[in-house]
Amino acid sequence: MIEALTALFKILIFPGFMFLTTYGMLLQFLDRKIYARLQNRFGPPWYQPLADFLKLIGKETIVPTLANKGMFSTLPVVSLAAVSTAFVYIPIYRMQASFSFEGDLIIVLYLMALPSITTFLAGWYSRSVYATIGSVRTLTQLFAYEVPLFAALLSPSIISGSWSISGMAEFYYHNPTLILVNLPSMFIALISIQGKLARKPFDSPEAETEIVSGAFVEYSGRLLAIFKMSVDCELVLLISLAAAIYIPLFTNIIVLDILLYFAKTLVLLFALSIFKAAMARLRMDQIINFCWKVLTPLAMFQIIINLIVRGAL
Amino acid sequence: MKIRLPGRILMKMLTTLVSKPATNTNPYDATNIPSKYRGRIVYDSSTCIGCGICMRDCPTKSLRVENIGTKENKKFIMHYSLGRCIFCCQCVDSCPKKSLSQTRDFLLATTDSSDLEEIMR
Amino acid sequence: MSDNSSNRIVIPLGPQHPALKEPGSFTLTLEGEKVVNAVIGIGYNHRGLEKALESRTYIQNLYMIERICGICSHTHSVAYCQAIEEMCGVEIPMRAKYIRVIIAELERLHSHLLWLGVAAHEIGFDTLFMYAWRDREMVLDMLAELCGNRVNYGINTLGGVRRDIDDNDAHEIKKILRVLHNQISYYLELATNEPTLIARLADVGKLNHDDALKFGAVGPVARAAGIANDVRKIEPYAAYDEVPVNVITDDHGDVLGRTLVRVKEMLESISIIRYCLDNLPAGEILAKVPRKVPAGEMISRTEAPRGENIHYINSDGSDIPYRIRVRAPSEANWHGMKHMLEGSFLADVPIAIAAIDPCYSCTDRAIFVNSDNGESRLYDWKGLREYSIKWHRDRGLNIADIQIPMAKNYIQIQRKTND
Amino acid sequence: MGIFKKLVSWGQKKSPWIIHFNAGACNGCDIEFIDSLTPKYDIERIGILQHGSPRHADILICTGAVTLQTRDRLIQIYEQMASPKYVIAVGTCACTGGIFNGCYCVMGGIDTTIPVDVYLPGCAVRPEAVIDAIDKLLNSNDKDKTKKKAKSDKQKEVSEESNEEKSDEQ
Ligand code: SF4
Ligand code: SF4
Ligand code: SF4
Ligand code: SF4
Ligand code: SF4
Ligand code: SF4
Ligand code: SF4
Ligand code: SF4
Repeated sequence: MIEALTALFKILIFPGFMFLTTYGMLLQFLDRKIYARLQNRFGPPWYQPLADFLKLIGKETIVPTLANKGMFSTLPVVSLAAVSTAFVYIPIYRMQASFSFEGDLIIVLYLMALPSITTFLAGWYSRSVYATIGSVRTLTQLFAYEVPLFAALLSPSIISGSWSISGMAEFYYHNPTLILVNLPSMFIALISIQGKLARKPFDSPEAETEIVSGAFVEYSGRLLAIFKMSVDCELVLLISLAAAIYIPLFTNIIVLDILLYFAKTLVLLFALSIFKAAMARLRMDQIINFCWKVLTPLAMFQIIINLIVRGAL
Repeated sequence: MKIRLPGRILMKMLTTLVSKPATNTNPYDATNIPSKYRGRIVYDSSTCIGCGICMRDCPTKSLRVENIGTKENKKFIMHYSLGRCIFCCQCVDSCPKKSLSQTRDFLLATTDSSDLEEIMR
Repeated sequence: MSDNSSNRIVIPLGPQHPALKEPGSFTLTLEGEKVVNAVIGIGYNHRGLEKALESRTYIQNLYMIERICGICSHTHSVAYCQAIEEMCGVEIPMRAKYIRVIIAELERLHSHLLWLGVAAHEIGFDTLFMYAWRDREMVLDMLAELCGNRVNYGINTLGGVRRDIDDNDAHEIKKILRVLHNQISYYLELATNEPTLIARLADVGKLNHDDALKFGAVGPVARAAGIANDVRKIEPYAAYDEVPVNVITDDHGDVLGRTLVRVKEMLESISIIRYCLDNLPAGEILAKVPRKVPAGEMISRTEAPRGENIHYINSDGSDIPYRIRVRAPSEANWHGMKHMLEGSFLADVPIAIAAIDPCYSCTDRAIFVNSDNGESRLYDWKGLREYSIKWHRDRGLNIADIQIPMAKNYIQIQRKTND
Repeated sequence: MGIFKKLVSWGQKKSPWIIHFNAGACNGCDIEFIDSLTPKYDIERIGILQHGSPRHADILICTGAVTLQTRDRLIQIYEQMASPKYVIAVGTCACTGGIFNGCYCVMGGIDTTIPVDVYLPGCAVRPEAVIDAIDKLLNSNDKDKTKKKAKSDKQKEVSEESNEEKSDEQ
């Protein structure tokens, strides 16, 4: 009974859904604030994401007459659900995640693909030209970054010999020098994360100046709020994943570990924000070229290195 | 060809990150409104002679001077359409008696469209 | 992206679209991400301005002309004022001419910075957009300090300018210009070195030298294609005959070239303003111009930030113009637009459109008058028409048999002026 | 008012997303409005974001005298917006038609076409004034707004009548 209750607590409150969404909002705020400050602006106040969310909840939700009603309104929920499910497998305040089993990394990677696919479907079922182009671009981009992202996230597991995120974290905690071997793949992962979240310079799928806001063009009110929420949560998920795999620093004191977790994710967020502000948007063909011709070979190279290191151990 | 790394703007960004934002957090501060700013027009009925030059030169026909007194004892009021005036201040330049003058009022937003027409005395 | 040609999507861009701050509509036929056909629809901003000008006095028109467009308002009012001053035979004071040049160059600065920001925004480089517009604030503040308002300055009037520049202003301006100079040099360096910028700008919206001539491009679009065409140089107006002006050209012929031309022109503008402030002649700023303009007609040209701006004014001797015709720069550049768009990527469309710095406020049909001899300022209607016919015939288009109806009283005036 | 409603209305006050439409302006007001997004004025500071899709926006910032060509599009955008939605007429043109009032293809102010909540005269308006207008809109209480709505609806009817007359003349 108590076990079931703690499990429920873990899933719903901490480090589950509640924590995920709250932290997602906080990160969205920080991201916007840093972005604004990099541009010499003042930036939004701290409660901004919350206000946006509440406002969208209170707004009218329009379903376009041409759109497929069922799909249109379930997709945001699916997206959010996928992200929060995946989050359960990620170690937050200690090496061991709330739930883990051998091979959960693969599950998480697949769950992570779901939001992109829901975005694609959302755009597709909106039946609007901009949304259609946006969704096609989302899918194209998915094929571009998914391979380097997978390769980059899987290569550390070659050395650790464990396919579970918690297992990897534990392994690297005990062998801190081996983290350095993974630095290039961390870099690749960060770039792919940028692509996954459709942030600059890979924001072609929602390029405001070309296709308004891509797949979400027709969304409004509550449904848009859930979609926005799931994008925020995806950011938390990806950053936490990267932090767990590439920066496995733990102290085994829960409070300190939680603080450490915040520090790690904030550093990564900062890197991502700078990345977002420093570049112009790439064209779709340029993105594909870059991902296939630069990122993928690099990731493959990393895998080879890791195999060699593994052999030497 | 030389390989150029992206992110040239990085240094600039980092310096702006630590410096103060350019944002003016008190935009209603009237001190940054230039002294020559052309805002809402004000009217002084005591000097007006009712010649109507302002009406003739106003490009938007926002002014209408009216005599509410008698023929001998003239008293003028000015109907002014704030909603049509384009703040060019041609009327200020044209008025021979300097009865019209410009102010630095520019926060003119209103939720009531009847505010857009006013009578200046 | 498939190459399936049956997979064509037609997308409308505009009239309301985040990339376009003004209404204009582009119907693009896409094959995958490539544009195979572009149909341009303009006229959303048609307010019937030229018609309205015919029912207002010259003084009222001054402000209407300025509001053809808020971005190059000064260039329009200069063109208008100098045409009328010349028709009235009034020579305006030198100081007024210098002030007009200063404001014109400040306007060029603000307009090019605006363009730089918008272009950066179109390619998703928001940081550069923010920086460029932040620096543009300085220029606007200078303009506000000199004229009163940030846009629609209202500084020109018939016979001169309405506000003077005192030593204090001049000193302040020079101080700001120093900061601005550093910033703009930085942008120049950025535009020539930042690879993501170059990747998005180079080879986009190409318009080579011959095409630029064929489509009658003007301003930075033409200069980026290697055509050294600048009214300030070939037909100096206001004080430009005394002020040294260097015409900037570039041979890229693409958006990158246009960017470079604009950024370099900003540096040039700064030195022009400095020169003017240092050599500002003393004296009056206003000459008297009669309310009624003598019958006749006049063409006046100015170099707007976006290129050559032509005003044609026809007076019948009253205080209301008989006809005013404006051929604004953006209009001339529209002709090449379709050519630039077709075959490009959808992602490149906004920047290709933005690269001519399009504005719809003044866009309209026109007759393009290109005088290379540099002196023929006055064309009478007949001459203009003959020129136009010849010009078109040279290019294989015979419009001689199109009769242009002339109003009766117009012919009378014509006689009067010809006598 | 329940706590939830209170929260939502707080959100509405703190997070107005805007969409901008040029219905035939001279660009003057448009560039000044866009200026308010940039570092010096930075309206994101008070939670305002510009959005491209009418579906996402709460406030329609509309500039310019409505020309015959943009009129349908203006109505379309207004209808696409999810309620609650507000309209701010930015600039003299948008309030009454300003200098273009009476031109043959100009309708007049925005309120000839769609209901307007806040009028902001100015030619061109300063970015500060735009911020002030949004401020006034958010702080005018809701009763006020409905009253204004009804009023401008009435105006709309009247102007539609006069338009019909106009088109008859043409
Ligand atoms: S400022 Fe211009 S528009 Fe306004 S009343 Fe005076 S002349 Fe008319
Ligand atoms: S021009 Fe001056 S004096 Fe004449 S009516 Fe107008 S305000 Fe009065
Ligand atoms: S100028 Fe010609 S094409 Fe343009 S709106 Fe007027 S009638 Fe139409
Ligand atoms: S210049 Fe433009 S706005 Fe003016 S009348 Fe011609 S088309 Fe209309
Ligand atoms: S070219 Fe553009 S900026 Fe210049 S007057 Fe025309 S619309 Fe305005
Ligand atoms: S009038 Fe002449 S310049 Fe104008 S569009 Fe026609 S052919 Fe071209
Ligand atoms: S003759 Fe030409 S300008 Fe006149 S109404 Fe017909 S199309 Fe328009
Ligand atoms: S109010 Fe003035 S500045 Fe604004 S759009 Fe109209 S004419 Fe232009």
